[in-house]
Amino acid sequence: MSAEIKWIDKPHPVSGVTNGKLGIWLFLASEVMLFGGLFSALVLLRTGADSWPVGHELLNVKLATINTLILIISSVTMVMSWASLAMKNLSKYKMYMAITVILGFVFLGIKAVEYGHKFEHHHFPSTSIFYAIYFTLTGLHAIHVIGGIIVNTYFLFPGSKLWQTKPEMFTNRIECAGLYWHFVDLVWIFLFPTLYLL
Amino acid sequence: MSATSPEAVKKHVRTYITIFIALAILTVVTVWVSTLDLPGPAAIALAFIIASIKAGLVALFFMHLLGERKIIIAILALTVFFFVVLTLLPQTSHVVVPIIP
Amino acid sequence: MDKYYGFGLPINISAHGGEIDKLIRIFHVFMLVLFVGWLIYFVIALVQFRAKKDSKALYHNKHYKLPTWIEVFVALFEAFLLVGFSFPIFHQFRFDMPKASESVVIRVVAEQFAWNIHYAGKDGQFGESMPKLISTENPIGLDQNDPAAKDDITTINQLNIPVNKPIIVQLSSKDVIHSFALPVMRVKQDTIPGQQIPVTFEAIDTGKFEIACAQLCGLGHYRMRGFFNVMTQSEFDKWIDSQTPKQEDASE
Amino acid sequence: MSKEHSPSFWKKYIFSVDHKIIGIQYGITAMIFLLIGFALVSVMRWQLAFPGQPLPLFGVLFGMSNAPGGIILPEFYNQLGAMHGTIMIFLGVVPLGVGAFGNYLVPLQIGAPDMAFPKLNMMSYWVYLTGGIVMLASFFFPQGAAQSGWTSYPPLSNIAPVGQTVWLIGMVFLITSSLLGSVNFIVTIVQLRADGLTFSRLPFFVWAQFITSFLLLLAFPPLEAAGILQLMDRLAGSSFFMPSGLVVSGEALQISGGGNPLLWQHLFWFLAHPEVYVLILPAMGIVAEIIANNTRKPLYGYKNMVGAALFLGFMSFIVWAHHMYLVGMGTTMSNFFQITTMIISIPSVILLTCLLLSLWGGSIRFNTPMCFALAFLPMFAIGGLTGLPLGLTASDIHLHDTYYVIGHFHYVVAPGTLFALMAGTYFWFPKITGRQMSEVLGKIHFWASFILINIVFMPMFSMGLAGVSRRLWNPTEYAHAQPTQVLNVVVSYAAWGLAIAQLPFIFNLIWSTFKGKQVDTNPWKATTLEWATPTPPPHGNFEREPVVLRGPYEYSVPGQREDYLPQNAEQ
Repeated sequence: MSAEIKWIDKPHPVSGVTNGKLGIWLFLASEVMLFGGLFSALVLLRTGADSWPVGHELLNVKLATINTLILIISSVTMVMSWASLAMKNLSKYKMYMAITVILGFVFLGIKAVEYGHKFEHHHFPSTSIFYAIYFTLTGLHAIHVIGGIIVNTYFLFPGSKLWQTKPEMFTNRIECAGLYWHFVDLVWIFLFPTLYLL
Repeated sequence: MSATSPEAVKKHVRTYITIFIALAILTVVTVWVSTLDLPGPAAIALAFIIASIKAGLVALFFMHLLGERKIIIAILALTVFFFVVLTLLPQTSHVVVPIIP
Repeated sequence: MDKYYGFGLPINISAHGGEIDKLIRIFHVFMLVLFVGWLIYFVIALVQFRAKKDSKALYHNKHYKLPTWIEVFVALFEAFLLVGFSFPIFHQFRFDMPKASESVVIRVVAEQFAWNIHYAGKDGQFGESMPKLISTENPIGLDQNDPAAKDDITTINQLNIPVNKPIIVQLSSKDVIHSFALPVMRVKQDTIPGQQIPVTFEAIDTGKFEIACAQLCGLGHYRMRGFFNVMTQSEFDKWIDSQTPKQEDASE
Repeated sequence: MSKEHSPSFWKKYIFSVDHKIIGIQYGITAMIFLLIGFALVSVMRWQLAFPGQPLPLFGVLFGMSNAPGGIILPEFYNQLGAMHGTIMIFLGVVPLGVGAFGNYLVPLQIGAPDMAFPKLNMMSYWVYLTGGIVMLASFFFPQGAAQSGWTSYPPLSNIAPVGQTVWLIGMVFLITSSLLGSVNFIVTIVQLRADGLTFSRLPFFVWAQFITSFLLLLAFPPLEAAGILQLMDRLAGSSFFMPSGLVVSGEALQISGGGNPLLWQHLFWFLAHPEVYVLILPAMGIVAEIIANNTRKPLYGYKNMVGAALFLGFMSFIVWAHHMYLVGMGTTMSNFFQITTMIISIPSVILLTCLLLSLWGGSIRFNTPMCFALAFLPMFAIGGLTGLPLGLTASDIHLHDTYYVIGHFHYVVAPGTLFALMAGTYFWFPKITGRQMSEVLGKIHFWASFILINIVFMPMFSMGLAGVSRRLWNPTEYAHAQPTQVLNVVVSYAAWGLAIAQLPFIFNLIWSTFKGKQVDTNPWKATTLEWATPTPPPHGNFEREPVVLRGPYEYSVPGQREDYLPQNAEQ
């Protein structure tokens, strides 16, 4: 009775991207500004403070390095899951996506251990500005990781039925979920040195 | 770029592995650099450069920004510009107290 | 009282306030001229081109040169006001500090709903004040056993200054952001807790005026009115003497 | 997505994914919030005109804690002030301008069947409504709603009662809703334009929504970051905005200190300045459409207007600190922001001049939407011009935080944006309902509102010059505010009159929906695509995919029988 919304599965002839990809990139642009706001807060508080504790004395750099590697590996398995879909291999896709989700949980686990150590030593956001901005930044990042895990798990189980009906549309969706996941890893790549190493 | 032919994707897989190795090495390097306790600004600059390289690798290869369409690059360029404006915001906020002779 | 205040700018008794008034007046003349000009065109266009029985609208209308020239003139005039008036006046307002020795330095600590005013007293030295000493009798936390604090004078909402003498007010706040405003002196400066910001002015006329709070600071924002009296130098000295706490053992 | 079976009432009207139903939902909700905001300020006007005297009739409704015996307490007055600002901007004007008009018209004007992500569109409405309910609920929390102004500067907002936390949570909802909405708009405008509808043939209204969406997308997240920081301050006891050594009413605060109150101001104004351009750009879009249609001629300098609007959107990100000239920043910073503020006034002048020149050589029809659109021009001129003395630091010293500022931004928002939104309602009402709103009631509403709104806001400039600070519960405490107190009384009566002047509009809106004069699908003889759909447009909008052959404002084309040539009409 009426025209369907186009360019959901095929890229737009002029702009060359599907609706979903343009949408996810715009959403990531707003996320860049969100973390940009918090980074500028960190820079302002740090330059304004007369004394700023040295990162690696207060925070556990070993755990954080492991966490960085975990997120990088999960980025790789994420892109591999997309690549195996491009090679029309659903079972490989499921394997890689499962690893990505598991690595996400491992990351959260390590984060929980780190937070546990802090709370035991009575280091709360209220103890000092450094801990406050540490908890806020890593906390918000962790919430984004949780969001990513939920989306990936959806695509691992119920979402993959779409593969039977519209494989190409499903591949695009996985690519968008991948873009989000890589962005979450990218934010951590900046978070890790600014909080832990400097 | 989404559904490219399987052979091309095989080639991609090799690049993903090399990129992963590069990222892992850079992580270790950035941690090692922090143990050298260089003077403040140098440490910050170096850490920022390494982080930018890692971020660039993830963005260009994993997020397929290499060879991405013009509109996505335009949006990202606009966002990066305003991100820089946002990070320069702290410089504007320091209260400047005049010296009384 | 009403000869000071009216519907327009209040009386100006500040040495440098005149330039600010001049800028505000130039702006309003400029705005009036532009607005009336636009309005005249607007009315003419509406009357001349209202829809009549057979009126046909123009499809192609040539690019009108005049409006572009007006826009260029407006931009240039704004640039002139910016560089000619605003840069120098604001720099003078914030950074042209007189010599501390030749001026009266006063500390003003804003708090929720009053102005604490702290004079250095005869010795010209401010006593130490620490947040932890703050109590109801000692609102700015003056350290009593600090020798410099012996002759310091603290008042609430009572700012007395001598006329024709540069004044430096060191502004800070105990709790939230207030804004120290002297409408008749064309002075306004936010008081940021955790910061001490000096502001300078010089009165050229005596009289009883008021301090206003210009930034929302809670439920008592409306009643943060302080008294601002400009006296002759002799009256000011007499007032300082009367306020200096009597020394039992006139040691110095 | 056409459905075989007819969708249930719930699916069709309440949880609908059709951009038109969502547009109407946004419109009705936003207009109700505008009424609520207006009611709040009517109560404030009583206190400003007759300080300390009990408010007759309604006074007792507010309860003992807010207005004992009808006398409005200062803290309740601050709640009214803060919530008036928040409701009018975040729950009234933006959702009406972007949510209602944008959602309803953008897909129609670009020839698309719906928005790119219909479910996301529905979600952004319901997240907006949740935010609105949370904001209203904040009144009923102990010690009432947020009371540190719509700008809620810390440390005052950090030590405010629990209503401030509820305000922050409400804001997070509203920001998320606007963010999702802007993603939807940009993708729709870029991807779903009909064939032949290049960017240079796009109606100016769609351009305005496109730029507004970018402003929302990139400027809102820093405020969300600031909101998260303030929530951490209030709930987790951190002190991002609390410097050390704070003593509040006698005792020192037990906080770690080391924070900086200016951080909030910077992040807040980094959003709030693009936000004020989000308030004005949709209004400019609506006025441009109506002026082109009712002068029966193409807009003057369409390309200049689009260029000026793009430049305005870009510059709006680097002017924010002109709201903070007096926090003690140095001259390097204040000079930079003065220069960018002067530069940003140029595109506004260009836009206004192009709209004014579009009248020259036209054949102007004075129907109600055109009256409102024409009134927008001088009113926006006053609003823009009075921004100049506030934009320069020297004159801002005296005028900062006075009623001059209140007069300035209300002239831009009230007779500016709200008049344009009213014009839009009269103009597109026939497309939404197939009936026309009554011209007689429209003219009554226009002339009453136009005269009264000027009596409300013009005196504020005189009070501002006299140095009367804003947000005062009782201005008569100050000697310099005594002479202008009579103006407060005049303004209050005019404000209540303005409230009554809206009744014909409300009646007209409701009555005409059912009993208005039936009209065909293109009563105003307009050229843009939304008039090419049947009235009211069905789900999926167009029977045949429209093909655009020419620009948006082809009026009085020489050699044509009719004086208008729709964008998709084959010759």
